Amino acid sequence: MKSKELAVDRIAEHLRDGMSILFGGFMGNGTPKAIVQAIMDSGVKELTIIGNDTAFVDTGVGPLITHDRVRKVIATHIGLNPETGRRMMAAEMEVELVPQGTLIERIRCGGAGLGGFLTPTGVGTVVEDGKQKITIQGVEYLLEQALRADLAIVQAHKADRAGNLRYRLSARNFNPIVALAADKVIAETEHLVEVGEIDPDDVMTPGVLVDYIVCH
Amino acid sequence: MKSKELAVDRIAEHLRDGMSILFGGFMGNGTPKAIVQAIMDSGVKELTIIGNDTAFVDTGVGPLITHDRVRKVIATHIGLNPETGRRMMAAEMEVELVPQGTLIERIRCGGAGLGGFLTPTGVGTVVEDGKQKITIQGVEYLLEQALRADLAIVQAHKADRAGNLRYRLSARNFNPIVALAADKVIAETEHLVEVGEIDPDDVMTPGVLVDYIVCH
Amino acid sequence: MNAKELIARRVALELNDGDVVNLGIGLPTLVANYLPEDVTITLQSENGFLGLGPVTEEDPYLVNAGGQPCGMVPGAAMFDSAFSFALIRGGHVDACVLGGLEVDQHANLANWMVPGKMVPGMGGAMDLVTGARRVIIAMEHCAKNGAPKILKECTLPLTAKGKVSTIVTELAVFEFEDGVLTLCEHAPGVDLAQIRASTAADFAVSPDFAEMQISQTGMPS
Amino acid sequence: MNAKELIARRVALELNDGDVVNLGIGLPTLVANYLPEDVTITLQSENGFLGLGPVTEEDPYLVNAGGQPCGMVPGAAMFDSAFSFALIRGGHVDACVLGGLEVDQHANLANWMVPGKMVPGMGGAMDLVTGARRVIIAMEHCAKNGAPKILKECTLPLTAKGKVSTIVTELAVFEFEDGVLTLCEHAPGVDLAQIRASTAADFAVSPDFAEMQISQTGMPS
Repeated sequence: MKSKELAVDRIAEHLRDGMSILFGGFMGNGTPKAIVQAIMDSGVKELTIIGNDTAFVDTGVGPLITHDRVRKVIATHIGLNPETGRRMMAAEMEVELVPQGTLIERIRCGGAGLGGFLTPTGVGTVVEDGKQKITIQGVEYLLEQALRADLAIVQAHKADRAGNLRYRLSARNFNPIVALAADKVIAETEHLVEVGEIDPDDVMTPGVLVDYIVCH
Repeated sequence: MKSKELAVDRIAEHLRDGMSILFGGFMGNGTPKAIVQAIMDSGVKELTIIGNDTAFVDTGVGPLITHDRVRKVIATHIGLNPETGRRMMAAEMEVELVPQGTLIERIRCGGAGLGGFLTPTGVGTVVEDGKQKITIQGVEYLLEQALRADLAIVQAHKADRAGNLRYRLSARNFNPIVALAADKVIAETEHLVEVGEIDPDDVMTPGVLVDYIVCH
Repeated sequence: MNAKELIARRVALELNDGDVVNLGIGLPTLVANYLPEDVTITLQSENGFLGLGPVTEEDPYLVNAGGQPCGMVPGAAMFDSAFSFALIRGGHVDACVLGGLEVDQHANLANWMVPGKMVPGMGGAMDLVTGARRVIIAMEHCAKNGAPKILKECTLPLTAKGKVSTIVTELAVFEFEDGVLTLCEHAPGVDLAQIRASTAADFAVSPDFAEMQISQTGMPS
Repeated sequence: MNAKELIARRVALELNDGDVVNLGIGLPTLVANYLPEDVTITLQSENGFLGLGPVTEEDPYLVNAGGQPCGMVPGAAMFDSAFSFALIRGGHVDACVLGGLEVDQHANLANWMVPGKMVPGMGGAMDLVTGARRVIIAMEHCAKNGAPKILKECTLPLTAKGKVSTIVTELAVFEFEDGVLTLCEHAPGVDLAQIRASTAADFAVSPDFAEMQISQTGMPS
């Protein structure tokens, strides 16, 4: 099988203007730094980025916002990156705010071949606007739809050469789910090991989901 | 906090006629033997049991069928336990057959506070009978509903005294999902260790989901 | 004792030994400091773990739901965000403690946005308020300008509809009993008239209306 | 060479290096024995893992989707059944190879029950046929009584509607090209007339209609 290792300066070959990118991370914790930097360096623009939050101005995916690479953000929280809020208010950038449990589940559905799911979250709030409501056994639910992207970028603590990944502590967060839901998956890792060095019970993302591994 | 350890002969206190029980295991692999034996010994009957399959006549949950403790089975496959098929054909026992991906996802929804989900599986087959069909972006899906039970029984390879669980190899299967979806969860384990001996990154079912631990 | 400490010490008595609890950022976080000695709770963090604890040694891989360095207790368990919200929505979190901008007599909560002004996003708040078994709102009784925050109807966009269980302020404790907002306790030195004057909502007064007890555990802040 | 080996050797050529493949019980399992030497595939097992391999040492914790002892290859990964079917439905399995009771010219498959006779349950078959990127049916061309199994319309309850990609039998290979059942290959020594006589479905004949090639790798069974 062909090698999955990808040099940082080859990441740009997988990027294009207007593409959608799912990213792992929570306030920058667990967001792949080298890949974000490569996206910055590549000059691509008009991106749609999808993940929990836009971190701080200078961490996580923050720089992509600050440097005007993003057309649309789908996230749960943007409060710690004032640039996101400013651009949203000025209508320079579109922001879709989604409850956190709903966003991660929409992504999981996109990766799991499901069309959507019924959640009680958001019923009776602005989140329900334009959505179908379905009542089951007396409980009202919103029908939320699956979400996918062209590319997912994830940060792993350890990876083997087959792409099996392990995350560490709270840096796991969105990473294993976004790795399911994109046409192409690029993982960044600090520790690249040989195939067989990660016990099968300890794999958190199976290598078959990972197209490329960037090691720094 | 009170201890979660439960002696095998105290399991019966948590059982009653007519209750529903979710079980882990795949053809008996990963089904908690001592708990099934305790259910047998307790004499409870009219059970609804929910899991992947009814194993073989004498393994997994097979004995519960053979010894007439079950009113209804919800499963994906019953072919290896001829007693299940015989009782179904003779209308002595109700059997609801569900595609495997749909069954595990229904249980996950039940445990995750979701009302249901949209799956393409079963469209155009007998599985769609009586179900709502919803089309999203040109794809037809069945709306499948959440499933829960009164009790879940799981088999763990290792447990700490707080109930954090690890499963081993293919014995994981339905176990982590059924542990989410019942009012009470009893786990059986071979290896009981002190709190802190399972690395936080290695926990597969967090202890807060587990009410009782049976160690044999 | 300032208002925040009073509120946190009162909320601490609402939690039971063994509870799984999610504490919001700010005032709710203080509650962990005042738990009675016979009460051990497990703190859940939305980003994906159980067993949140105070920072011991800083680890770049471990942050709380506010993105700040944190610690963990023995027996902690890590998972992904989908599992985290399966726990939250699925009723596996016994209580969440959150601040509020407004609560109304229909148990509605507004705490995530002020249109045109503050739009940080709802993060996990909507799921927490919808899914936790008990929703405890810990907030100062009135806004900085003195306006009541406990209203007949929320005016701000809702976080969730009809989900609040308990409101604890520096003046009073309210419970929703059979859906009716009910005043249960007054703070020391605060009388019913003062609570009525500061509350816009209609409410019943519990037959057991009494003075608020607070946790005596933990260092004064 | 018997029919089953011929079919398995032909199916082996359908798989590409790097593919994630789910092989059904029985004939499909044989395919793994005949993979060309430059093709490495990863086998998925419905109960919850990738990297299925032959039994090396028996481990009571490791069974295949038939409940039988199995082995695993280096780089294998274990997960729960919900994740397993997320992979299956989500298009992460490149191909599944399954037997069939009936296939019809609308790409429908029936392989899970015979009403009143065989009702084992669908297990993971409906999800596999719905979700795998390619569905390869590996079966003997006719039933034991000689009746065609490739039909105008399935008569048995369907496993999935319109999902079959390829049919490989000991007589022929068919593909669904733009939804049209198309005969692409004949087995050595088998002619078009013989295939027509054994097939009830209407089908087109590919302009590239040619003799079946089979994998020469692996020991004869």
